[in-house]
Amino acid sequence: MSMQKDPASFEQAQALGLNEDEWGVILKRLGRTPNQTELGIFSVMWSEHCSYKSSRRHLRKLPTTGACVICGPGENAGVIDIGDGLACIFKMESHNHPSYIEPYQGAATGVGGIMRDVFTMGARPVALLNALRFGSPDHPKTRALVSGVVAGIGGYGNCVGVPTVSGETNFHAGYDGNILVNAMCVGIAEQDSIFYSAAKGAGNPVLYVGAKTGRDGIHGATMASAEFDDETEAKRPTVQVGDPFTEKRLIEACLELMQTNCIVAIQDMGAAGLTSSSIEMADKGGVGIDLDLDKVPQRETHMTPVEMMLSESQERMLIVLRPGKESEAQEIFERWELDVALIGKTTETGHMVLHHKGETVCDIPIAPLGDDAPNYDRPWVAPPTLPVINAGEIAPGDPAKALLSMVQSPDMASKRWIWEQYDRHVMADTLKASGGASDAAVVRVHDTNKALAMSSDCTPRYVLADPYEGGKQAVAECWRNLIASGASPMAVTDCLNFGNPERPDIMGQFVRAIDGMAEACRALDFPVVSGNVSLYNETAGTAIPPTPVIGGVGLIDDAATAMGFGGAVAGDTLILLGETTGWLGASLYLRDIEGREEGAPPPIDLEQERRTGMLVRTLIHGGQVHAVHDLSDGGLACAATDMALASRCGVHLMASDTLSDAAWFFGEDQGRYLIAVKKGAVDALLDQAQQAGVGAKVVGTMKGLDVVLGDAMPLALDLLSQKHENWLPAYMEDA
Amino acid sequence: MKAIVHIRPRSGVLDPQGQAVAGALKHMGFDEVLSARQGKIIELELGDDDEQAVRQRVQKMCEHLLANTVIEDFSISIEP
Amino acid sequence: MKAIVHIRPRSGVLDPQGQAVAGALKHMGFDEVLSARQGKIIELELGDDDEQAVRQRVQKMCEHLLANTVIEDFSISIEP
Amino acid sequence: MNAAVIVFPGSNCDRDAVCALRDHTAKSVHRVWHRDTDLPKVDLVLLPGGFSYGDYLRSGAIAARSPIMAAVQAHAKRGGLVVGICNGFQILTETHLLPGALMRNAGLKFLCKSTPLRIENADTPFTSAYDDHGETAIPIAHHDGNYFADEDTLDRLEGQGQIVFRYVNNPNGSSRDIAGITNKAGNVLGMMPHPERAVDPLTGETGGLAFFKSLAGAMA
Ligand SMILES: Nc1ncnc2c1ncn2[C@@H]1O[C@H](COP(=O)(O)OP(=O)(O)O)[C@@H](O)[C@H]1O
Ligand SMILES: [Mg+2]
Repeated sequence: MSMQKDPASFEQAQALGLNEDEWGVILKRLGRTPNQTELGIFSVMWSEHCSYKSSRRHLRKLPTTGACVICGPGENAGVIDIGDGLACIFKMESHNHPSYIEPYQGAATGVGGIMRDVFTMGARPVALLNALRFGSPDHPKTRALVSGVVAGIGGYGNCVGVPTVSGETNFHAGYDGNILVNAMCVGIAEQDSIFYSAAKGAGNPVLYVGAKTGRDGIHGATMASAEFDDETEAKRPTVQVGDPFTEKRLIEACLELMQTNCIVAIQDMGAAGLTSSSIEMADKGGVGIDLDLDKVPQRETHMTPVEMMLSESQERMLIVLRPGKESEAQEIFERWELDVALIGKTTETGHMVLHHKGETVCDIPIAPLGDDAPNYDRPWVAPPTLPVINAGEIAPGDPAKALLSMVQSPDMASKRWIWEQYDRHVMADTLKASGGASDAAVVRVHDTNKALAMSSDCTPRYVLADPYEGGKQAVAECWRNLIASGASPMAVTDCLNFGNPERPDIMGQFVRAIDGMAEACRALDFPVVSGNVSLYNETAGTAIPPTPVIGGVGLIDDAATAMGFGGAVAGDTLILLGETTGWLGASLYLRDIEGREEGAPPPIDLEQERRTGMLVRTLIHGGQVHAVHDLSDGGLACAATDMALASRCGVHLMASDTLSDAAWFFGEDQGRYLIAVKKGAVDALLDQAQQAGVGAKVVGTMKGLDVVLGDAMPLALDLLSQKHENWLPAYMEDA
Repeated sequence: MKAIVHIRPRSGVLDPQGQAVAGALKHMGFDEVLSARQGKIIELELGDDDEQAVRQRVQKMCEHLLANTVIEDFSISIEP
Repeated sequence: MKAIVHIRPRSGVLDPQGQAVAGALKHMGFDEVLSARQGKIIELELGDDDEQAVRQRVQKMCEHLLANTVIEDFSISIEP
Repeated sequence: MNAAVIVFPGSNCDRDAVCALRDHTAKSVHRVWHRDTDLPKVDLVLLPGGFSYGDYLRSGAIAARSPIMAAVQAHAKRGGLVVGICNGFQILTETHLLPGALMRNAGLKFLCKSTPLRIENADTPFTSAYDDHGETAIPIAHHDGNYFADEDTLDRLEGQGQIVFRYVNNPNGSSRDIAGITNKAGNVLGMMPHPERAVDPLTGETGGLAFFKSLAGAMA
């Protein structure tokens, strides 16, 4: 049989990242040596990216169920119930490595990929978010990476016509060699037309739609181990180029097809393209699948079976149809001028069988690909516990000087230069987006009074200092941001960016961060419904700071009640909710003003977090507050300054009689909110907080046109605004 | 002296622009169009007269700015 | 047969891309750059062998789609 | 009396335009596919924003050669109202229903922001509900909004009252701060800002309400 042509060797398997045990399992299951095509398929299916072999057992610790959950992890994206027969479908994913190699296309295709995960389930994408981590601004590559990544994200999302509503951007030398580009997509579907990937039933036609297949993004190792000949240069793996125009047509065509009764299962072709999409659909459906590779629309000539199976060409989908629906489906894609081809059918064999030029080039049982997939319990060591920094030991400084410096520090400076390149309003349902003076973006559910709030968060400083507390904090901050926008937090997706899991210290970060996330998700009733793991983010033995990004979604029943931090007016009293101890360990102040990246991060009392959040929600719903802002990087002073700038009104904050200025104004104790209330409402509100068991303290007043911290020099709003706005454009234009 | 830099997508790299152009031409009745690729031309006026040196410098400009060699090829021609 | 269409901004028309390229090159130390203009190249593969006819057809493609003569000039070269 | 919104592959503000027309002109709105060759009986044809054909080659160029455009041209010639917003404006210049061209923004970046506009001519079917020489604010979201025409054309536009909207703070390098123009007959308008995104206080600005109010009057 031709399957036995081109047998693979263990050395080739090794070159593709498989170890001796994994090779042994393949031999045993096949009862023979795999050929090159089969080896390629095993190698990608059992890669870290597809098999989650280092992370699977730990991810299981995350809570994934809850009253709102319709579909948790395991499908293309998570699905939650938002009432009225509607569902919200969302997920976050990384495109780190491709974005470092080719920032524009890497970031663009990251956005394209995450949108496909969402619309493949039947949702119309309604919002995009992006969480970006770049190296130090001084690193020679940083500027070009920022410029390319931002242009790529905008270039793709703007063209497809889905608003990019929020994100976060950090700079740190720890990302010099490995930037992080994480994209999140949120979509809305009718609950009775959600599509899954299980291709149940044999004899159903398999339809390929979208762009043609080229040699894009085929695993470098595969090509490196291929025979060397004159064509090697021409065949070398090519960077994936995104085509948002095709994506847009694919969205419209797929959503149109979903209105018919044609689809058994549908899946986008993401990592490992045709291989993983076909195997996952067959595996979940408990069937086999036969594909005729000659029918696959091809962009290039002389593609080999393994090249076609591993190609990561973008903007492609695989659909299993009900028999007899072939022409109805094909007509829709033809009208949208997309490539479409019937390339095979599901079978009863339980095998994946591939035909190419009259030969059978692959015949492997599907179940073992999943059942026998490696699942490692990698050794890990508990991260060291860092000392708690005593705020009293930090030299007193001028808080006004510190504030002025912090508002223009790379992490705190306005990211307007970025988000003005994103269409934030297309679809005409964006209530609050980047720059909209809200802790979460808010997007109305089309033609209803409801809205979804969404936010992405992680504080890598904290996670590096203490992965467990840092994991908790990422979840809690996301929850807090949703609360502050007036939403009821519903569920999260995550994107876990770490270094090499084969190093016990890195594995320790991973394990403990998940423990922390799991605890916070459980305590806050904030289940994880989808996510993505990106490991091996390291260069020359140096790993990135551990960065588990949390993307949360919440629901606002009446869009008109969405809250922000720009509504404070002169005369309002500022009340600080939550407990303040003046925690400076691992704070932005300690890093940016004192130049020290030290100490344990602030701990979180999740019970208290929940109580405080519920009180804030009650106050917002009761119409008792003009503005709400959670306290995060830079503490009280930075939150109050945000409020002042957004409200175009000065603020006077009182000093503390027990804490130093640094600790009081810049400490980063968790679980806190700053609220602006009418003067006459203060006493009642303080009582209400006391009854709810939440610390509350009057800390200042909105007035004038300066920000005043205790006895320090007043800082004019205009000056603060100018410094805050100028840093990034000045940095980017200094090419 | 004048240098003309011609930048085109590397072979094998997807060229959505070229595809769209070919599709549109066919729709307009230009059936003989088999395919199209779209590239860039950058014409530089240079205050330097030594062809040898100019070529070397423009090569550098291409590598450092004008072309994205991950996805593009370039060629240079010099005119007096 | 292959046709290469070269499209450039008309003289007198602002060329922000070309200006940006020249500015960036100067900033990078390529002081000899006096100016830059950025245009497009479209390479067409055509299933037709008569050079005369091809040239005429491509001229039409340019007028009807490939170039916007309000802001662009074009030139055509044919390769066998 | 009613309106048609043309949908090209890559249009992405078609739904926004349909909703704004429906909610703020009280007219019925048809969506018309770009491959169609006939328009339904309508008073107004709107070419929406987006990235028709990915904006490949030039913004609006390929869409301008779509089959429906012959019918749009005929409608314009008959004196019917035509509005092109953003990508629609680009398509109208590529179709030569409007003079000039829209080039890459001077800053070379896509720009999405609120822009203050001056109403230069309130005596048009598109602007009658605005104060003449008053100001409003409508957001832009484009990469190619830098309006170009030769000096003679620009002088003619000025002289004939064809400049309808001007930027107060030119964001993209447009000649003479032009944000929107009409044809000589005054029945075809192209503008880069998105009035359909500025009709609801919940989503931000309301500078587009008077635009749709004007249209409602013109179609009555
Ligand atoms: N990459 C980005 N894309 C879009 N918006 C961004 C990006 N980076 C930052 N922003 C926006 O800048 C503002 C400030 O961000 P951030 O400091 O992370 O907020 P917070 O600390 O309140 O969570 C937010 O409105 C956020 O959405
Ligand atoms: Mg916040």
